[in-house]
Amino acid sequence: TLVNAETSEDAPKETFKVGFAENTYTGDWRACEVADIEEKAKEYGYELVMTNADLDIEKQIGDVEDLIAQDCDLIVIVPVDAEAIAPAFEACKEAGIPVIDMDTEYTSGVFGEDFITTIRSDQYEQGKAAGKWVVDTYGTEDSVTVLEITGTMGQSDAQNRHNGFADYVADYDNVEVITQSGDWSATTAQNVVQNVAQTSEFDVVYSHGGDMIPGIILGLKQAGLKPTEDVGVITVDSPFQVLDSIKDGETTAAITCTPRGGDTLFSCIDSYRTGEELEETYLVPMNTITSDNVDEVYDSEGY
Amino acid sequence: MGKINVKTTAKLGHKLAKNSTLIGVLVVVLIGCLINGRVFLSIDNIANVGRQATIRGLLACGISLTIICGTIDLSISTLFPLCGLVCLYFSNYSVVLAFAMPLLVAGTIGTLNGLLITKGKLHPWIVTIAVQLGLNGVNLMLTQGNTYKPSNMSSALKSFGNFSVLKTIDIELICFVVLYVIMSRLVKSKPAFRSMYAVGASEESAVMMGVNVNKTKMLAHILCSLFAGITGILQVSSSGAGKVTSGSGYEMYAIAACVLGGIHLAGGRGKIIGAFWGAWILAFLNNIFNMQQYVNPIWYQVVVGLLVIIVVFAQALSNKMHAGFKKETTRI
Amino acid sequence: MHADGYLLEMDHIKKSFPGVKALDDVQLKVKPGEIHALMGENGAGKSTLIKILTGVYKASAGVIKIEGKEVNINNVQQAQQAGISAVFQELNMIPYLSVAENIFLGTYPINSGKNIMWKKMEKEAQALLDDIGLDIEAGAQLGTLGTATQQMVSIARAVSRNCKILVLDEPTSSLDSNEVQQLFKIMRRLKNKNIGIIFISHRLNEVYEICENVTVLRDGKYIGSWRISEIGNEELVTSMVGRKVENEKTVRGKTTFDEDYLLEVKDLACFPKVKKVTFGVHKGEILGLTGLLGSGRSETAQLIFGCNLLQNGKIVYKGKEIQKQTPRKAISMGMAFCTENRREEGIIPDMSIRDNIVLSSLKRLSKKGVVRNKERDEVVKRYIDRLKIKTPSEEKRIRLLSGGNQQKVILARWLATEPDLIILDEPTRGIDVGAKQEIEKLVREFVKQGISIIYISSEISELVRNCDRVVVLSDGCATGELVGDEISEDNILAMIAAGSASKGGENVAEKN
Amino acid sequence: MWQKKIDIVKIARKYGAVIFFFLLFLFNCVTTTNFIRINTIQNLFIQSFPILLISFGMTLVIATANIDISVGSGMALAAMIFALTISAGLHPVLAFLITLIVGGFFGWICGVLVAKYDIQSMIVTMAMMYILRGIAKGMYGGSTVMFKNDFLSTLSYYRIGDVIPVHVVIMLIIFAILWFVVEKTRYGTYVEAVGNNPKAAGISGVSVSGILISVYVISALLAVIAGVEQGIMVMQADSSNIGLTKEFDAIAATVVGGTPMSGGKANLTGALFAALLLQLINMMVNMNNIYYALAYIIKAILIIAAVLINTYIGQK
Ligand SMILES: Nc1ncnc2c1ncn2[C@@H]1O[C@H](COP(=O)(O)OP(=O)(O)OP(=O)(O)O)[C@@H](O)[C@H]1O
Ligand SMILES: Nc1ncnc2c1ncn2[C@@H]1O[C@H](COP(=O)(O)OP(=O)(O)OP(=O)(O)O)[C@@H](O)[C@H]1O
Ligand SMILES: [Mg+2]
Ligand SMILES: [Mg+2]
Repeated sequence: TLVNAETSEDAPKETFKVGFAENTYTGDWRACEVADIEEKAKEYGYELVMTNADLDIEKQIGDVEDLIAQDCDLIVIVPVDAEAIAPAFEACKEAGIPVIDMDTEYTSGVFGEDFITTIRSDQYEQGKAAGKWVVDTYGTEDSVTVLEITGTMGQSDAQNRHNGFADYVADYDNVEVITQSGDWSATTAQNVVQNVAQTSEFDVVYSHGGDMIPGIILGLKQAGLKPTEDVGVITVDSPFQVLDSIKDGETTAAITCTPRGGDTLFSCIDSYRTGEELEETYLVPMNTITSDNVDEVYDSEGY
Repeated sequence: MGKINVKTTAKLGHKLAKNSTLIGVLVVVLIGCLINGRVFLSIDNIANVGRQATIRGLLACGISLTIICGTIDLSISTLFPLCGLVCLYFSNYSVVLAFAMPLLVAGTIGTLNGLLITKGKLHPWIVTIAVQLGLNGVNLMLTQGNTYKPSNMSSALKSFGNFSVLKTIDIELICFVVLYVIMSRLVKSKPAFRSMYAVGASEESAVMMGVNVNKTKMLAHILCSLFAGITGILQVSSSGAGKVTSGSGYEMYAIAACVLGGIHLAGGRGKIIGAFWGAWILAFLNNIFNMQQYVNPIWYQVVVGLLVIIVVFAQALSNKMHAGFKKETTRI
Repeated sequence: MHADGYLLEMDHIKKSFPGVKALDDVQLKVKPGEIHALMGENGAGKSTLIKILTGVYKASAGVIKIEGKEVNINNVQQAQQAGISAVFQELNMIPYLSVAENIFLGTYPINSGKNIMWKKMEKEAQALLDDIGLDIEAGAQLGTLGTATQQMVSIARAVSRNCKILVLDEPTSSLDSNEVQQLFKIMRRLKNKNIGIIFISHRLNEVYEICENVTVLRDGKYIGSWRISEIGNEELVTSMVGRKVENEKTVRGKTTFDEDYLLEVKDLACFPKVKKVTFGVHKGEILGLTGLLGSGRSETAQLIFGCNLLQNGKIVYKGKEIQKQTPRKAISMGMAFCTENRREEGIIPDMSIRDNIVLSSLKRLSKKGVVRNKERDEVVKRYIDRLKIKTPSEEKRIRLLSGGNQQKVILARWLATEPDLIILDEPTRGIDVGAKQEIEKLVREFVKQGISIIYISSEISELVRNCDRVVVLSDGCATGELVGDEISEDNILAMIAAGSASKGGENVAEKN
Repeated sequence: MWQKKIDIVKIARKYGAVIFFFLLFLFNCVTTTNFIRINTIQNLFIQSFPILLISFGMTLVIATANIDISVGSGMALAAMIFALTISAGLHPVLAFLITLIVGGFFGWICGVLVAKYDIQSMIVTMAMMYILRGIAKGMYGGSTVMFKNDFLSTLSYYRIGDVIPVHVVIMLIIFAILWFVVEKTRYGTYVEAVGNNPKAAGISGVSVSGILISVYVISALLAVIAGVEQGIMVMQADSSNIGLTKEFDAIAATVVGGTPMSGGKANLTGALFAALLLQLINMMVNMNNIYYALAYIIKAILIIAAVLINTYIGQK
C-alpha cells in the first residue's frame, strides 16, 4: 500500500512542489546529476527546491526538516549515509510526505512505508563489477596484485566500492590487494602510486573515482610504468576525462552508471500522482566500458 | 531633555554591545524574516532549527569551557563519532553500558588530552589535532569504515532517542537546553569552574593568585570530552546508526559558535551561554539558506561564510560604538 | 613563643637561573609586628626571594621557618596555607573579572552547597575597599580601572587574607603620596595585629618613615641587616650600591628661554580624561608635568604621541601643526615616549634585550630594510653600558630581567632613536637609587645636547630637582605653571591642592 | 663552558624538527625497502611542496599570534581560477598573475578584518575558508576543470641536470627569500613584536595593522602558488578536494617546527623540516603498505612524539 498523500484529499494544488535533498553538489557525477534534475523538473513542470548537504549527515537531516517546513508535496532524498539518515525519513513519515529514495539505499526503510520507491545506481555492485573485471582479465591462476586507491574512507561511496570489490575478490586466492587512500584527490592518488611503486610491484590499479585517474596515470608514468600496457587501470565512474583516457589507451576499463536519473524520477512522480503502482526499485543500468565500446558510450551520452 | 535622550540611547547601545551575541541573533532573525518570514517564524521551524543546533551546540558547550580556560580541544570531531559507536556497540548488551561506556571512553580521552597539555606542556592545538587524527584511525579500524548498526539495539536506548514532548520538542533539544543551564550555573557558582576564567586570562597571574592551574585545565578538558560523549550518545540514539565521518569539520563549527557567542579565543572572556546562542545563529544561517530560492545551493558555503562575516562585522561595529558610548556617558 | 621570637626565618637561600645566580646564601628574618624593609639595587634578587617565600619559585637550597617550625613551600597554595600573603611587583590580576572577584579569587566564600556566595563576596569586598579608602565599586571590571587603582585593589586582596606575613613588593611605585599614606595607615594597623610585613621599595624616605629594620641585598648576596634608626641614609645607599654615591643636589638649568616653542599644545581634549590642556616646551628644557593621580598627565602624553585620537585642540611641533598624529609619525619627527605601563605598553616580553632596545630605531639601523647587524650591536652595547643594564647577555629575554632593568631597556629603546623631544612618563618608577641618579643625570646631559624633555612624575622631589618649568594638571585641565626658583615642593603641592579644590567645586556645580 | 652549553640547548630548541626529521629518515633507511634512492628524495620534495609553502605562510601568521585556516580553500580557488584562465587560452604567466592577484585580494580582506576591525582571526579565516571553497565549487558548477598546456606539463616534470626537480628550486627560492626577510630585515623583528605585544609594538612605531595585513597577503599568495602547483601536476582542478584540511597539516608543521601558537617567534627552518617530516610519514605509510586506518594513528603518535622531543630537548 502506498502512503496516503495529502494531495489526494485536498483539492489539487496548482503546482506540485518537489523537495530534493542532494548529498553534495560537487564532483562531476553529482554536478551532472544536479543539472539533469533541474532540467527535467522544468520539462515535467514541477516546482523544485534543492538543498545541498555537503556530505554532512547532520546537515542533511536538517535540510529535510527545512524542506518539510516549506510544505513540499514530495521529497527526494539522496542519503549521505544509508543508515544514519533514518531520522530524516521518519520526520517525513510523521509529516505525511511521500519520499523517494535515490542513489544510496536507505537500508532500514520499508518499501511502501518509509519510501514510495528507490531509484539508484548500486555502488556496491560497481565495486563487484570491478572485481569481476580483474578476475576475468587476469584469470584465477597466476597471482595478481591490485593497488586499490580509495576515496575518503568512511564515506558511503568509497566504502561501498571498496566492499563490493573486496567481497568479490575474496573468493580468489590469487588476487592480492594493496589498499591505500587517495582521498578522492588526483594529487594524493598520484603520490600514492609513486610511493607504492618504489617498494611493491602491482599488476593493476583499481580507482574508486574518475577524478583520481589523471593523477594515477601520471604517477604510473613517473614510476616508469606504462598504463594499460604494464599495469592495468580500472576505475568506477566514467566522466568524459575517463572516456578520453580510455580512447588514448591509458585507462583500461571503467565501470559506469549514468547520473542522469531525472527522467526516471519525474516519470515515477507522474505515475505516483496518477495513482499507479510503483515498483520497489528502479536500478540505473551499469556498464563496463573498455576501448571496444567506448565510442558508443561517448557519442550517446558521455557518462 | 537632550541629556536624557543621549543617556537612553547610550544605555541601549551599551546593552546591545555588551551582548554582542544578541546583535548576532538579531541580525540573523532579521535576515530570516526578510527571506521568508511566514515559514521562518513558525513554531515548527524554530523547533527544527533548535534540533539542528543541538549537536554542534553541545560540542560548543564543551569546547567553550576549554576556550575560556585558555586551551582548546579539536579532537571532539572524531571523539563524538567514536563515542556514538561505543554506545551502539554496548547497546547490544545493556542500556546502562550504552550510556556508561562512551562516557568512560570520553573521560579517558579527555584525561589524555589534559595530561599531555598540562604535564607534558604541549600546546593544546597540536595535541588535539594529533588526537583527532588518531581517533579517526581508531574509528576506521573499529568499523572498517562502514556504518555500524547494532544487531540487537536496546529498546530503552531507542525510546530514549525518540522521546519528545508534544511531538515538537525532542530529547536532543531538551538535553541541549538543560545541559547549558546546568553548565552556566556551575560556571557561575563553583569555584573550580569559575577559576577557568582566571587561568584563561593569564596563567601566570592565576598561579600567583593561588589557583591550581593544572587541575582547572584538566577539568575543562575532561568536561569537554564528556560533552562529546553525550553528543555521540544523543546522535546515535535517534538514528540508530553510527558513522565514522559524521563529525568532520564539527570542531570548527563549534568554535565558530563560541566566537559568535562572544567567547574570546584568547581565553578568559565570554559566557558559556554565548555558545548556545552561537549555535542557534549557525543553525539559523543554514535554515535561512534552505528557505530561499534565489541562490543555487552550490553557493551554500559562500553565503554562509558571508553571513558569518556580516554577523561578526556587526558585532565588531557595535563594540566600537560601545567604546564611543562609554566615553560619552562618563562625560555627562 | 619560641626562642628567638622570629616569625619568619629564611636561611641560606640559593637560587639560580640559566646564566645567573639570582640568590646566593641569603637570609631574611622578620619578627611579628615588625615592618621589615628589603632593599637593594635592581636585579639584586629581592623579588626572587619573595617569590621563593610565596611558592612561585622553588629555592635550590635553604630553609624557611615560620614561628620556628620548618615549612615546605612548593606552591602558592601551600604558602597561602602557611599564612603568607603577597602583593607582587608586576600586577598579577585578571583584568576581565570584577574587583570583588579579583580580591577573592582562590578563596571564594562558599556556602554549605559549595557554591560561591556572590552577594556576600561583593559586600565583603565593598567593605574592604571602603575600609582602605578606595572609592570604587566592587562590581566594576578591574581592567577598566587605572593602574594605581588596580595596585590598590591588589593590596586590598593581600590584606583581606588572614595572614601572618604580608609581603609587599614595590607596592608604592605607582601610587601618589596620598595613596602611599593610605597604605601606610593600613600597614600600621596590621602591624598592631602582630603581623610581620616585608616591604620593598626604592624610595628611601618611605623606608625611613615606616620600617623598623632593613635587610640589604646586593648581586644576590646578603649584605646585612640593621635597625633603620641605626643606619644613616648615606650608609644605606653605600651598602646597596657597593660604592659611595654623591649626594643628590638640585641642578637647575636655565630660567630664560627663546620665545619659540619646540612643541606647543593648545586646548588638547580627549574625553573623559583630558579636557583642556595648553602648554609649550622650549628647545632644551625639562618641563615637568604633575598633578594628582588620574589628572590626565598620561593621557595628555598619549595624545601628543598619537596613541589616542585627538578630539579637540591642536599640536604644533617644530612650527608645523600635526594632523592625525600616530606613533610612527611622531617617532619619525623625533619624538619619543617612554610609557608608564611598562608591562603592557613597554616591553615585548619574549624578545631579546637587543631587539627590545632597537625596536624603534630599526629603520635608522637598516638599509633597504636589511638590518645592519654590526651597527645595531654597537648601539645595543652602547646603551647597555650607558644605562648599566644588568644582564648576562643581550640575548636574554627581557621578561626575565628584574623590573628595574626592564625599565632601563625601555629607556634605552627611546634614547636609541636619537630624539629631539622625549616624553618620560614616570621614568623612575621601580628604579633603584643609583640608577635613578644615573637616569636623572642622563636626562640633564641630553638637555645639554639640545634635547627637550617632558617629565611626568608623581614624585614631586624629583621634579623639583630636575625641572626648569613645571605645569600642573588637575582633572584634565592645565591649571598652573611654575618657573625657576618658584619650583618647590610646597608650591607644587599648593597648586595641586588649589586646582583640585576649584575643579571639585565646578563638579558640584555641574551636578546641580 | 656554561655559555657553550646554553648554545647547544638553543640549537636543539630551534632545530628540534630537523633532528626528528633525520631520525625518522634514518629509521626508514633501515626499515623500508628501496628507500635509499634518488627517486624517493625527489618524490619527498615534490609531494611536500604544497604543505611546505602554506606552512611558511602559516608560520608568519602564527608568529603574529593569529591564525589562517583559509589556506586550504585558497589553494582550491587558485587551482580553479588558474585552470579556467588557462582553458580560456591565456598565457600561463598571465593566468598565474591573475590568480595571484585574486588570491592576494582575499588575503588582504582577511588581514583588514583582523587588523582594522579587531575581529578574531579564527572566525574571519574560517568564514573565508567557506567562502573560498564555495566560490571554487560554484564557479564551475562543481565539476572538475581539465586543461592542457605543453609548457606546463613539461615544466612540472622537468629535472634540472636530470636530478633536481623544479619544485626544489622554487621552494628553495621562496624559503630563502622568506628566511632572509624574517632573519635579516626589520620586517621579521616587527612580525615577532606584533605577535608578542601588539600594544607596545604600536607605541614603538611598528605599523601593527600593516604587518598583520602583510602576513595574511603573504600567506594567501603562498597558498595560491601551492594550489596552482597542485593543478599543474595533474592538469586538472578539482574544487572539492584540492587543499582539503591542509590547513591542519600546515598548523601541525608550524608547531612541530617550533613556532609557538601563542606567537612572537617565526621558525621557518623548523617549518620546512616539519613539513618534510609530515610528508615523510605519508610516504612511509604508502611504501610499507600500512593499513590506512592504522596510518592515522601512527601519524598522530609521531606528531606528538616530535613535539615532545622538541619541548624536552628545549627544556634540558
Ligand atoms: N625567571 C627568570 N629567569 C631567569 N633569570 C631571572 C628570572 N627571574 C629573575 N631573574 C634574574 O634574577 C636576578 C634577580 O631578579 P629580581 O627580579 O629578583 O630583582 P629585584 O631585586 O626584584 O630587582 P628590581 O628592584 O628591579 O625589581 C636578575 O638578574 C634577573 O635578571
Ligand atoms: N576608566 C579607564 N578606562 C580605561 N583605561 C583607563 C581608565 N582609567 C585609566 N586608564 C588607563 O590606565 C592608565 C593609568 O591610569 P591612572 O589611573 O594611573 O591615571 P593616569 O591617567 O595615568 O594619571 P595621570 O594622568 O595623572 O598620569 C592610563 O594609561 C589610562 O589610559
Ligand atoms: Mg623586583
Ligand atoms: Mg600616569
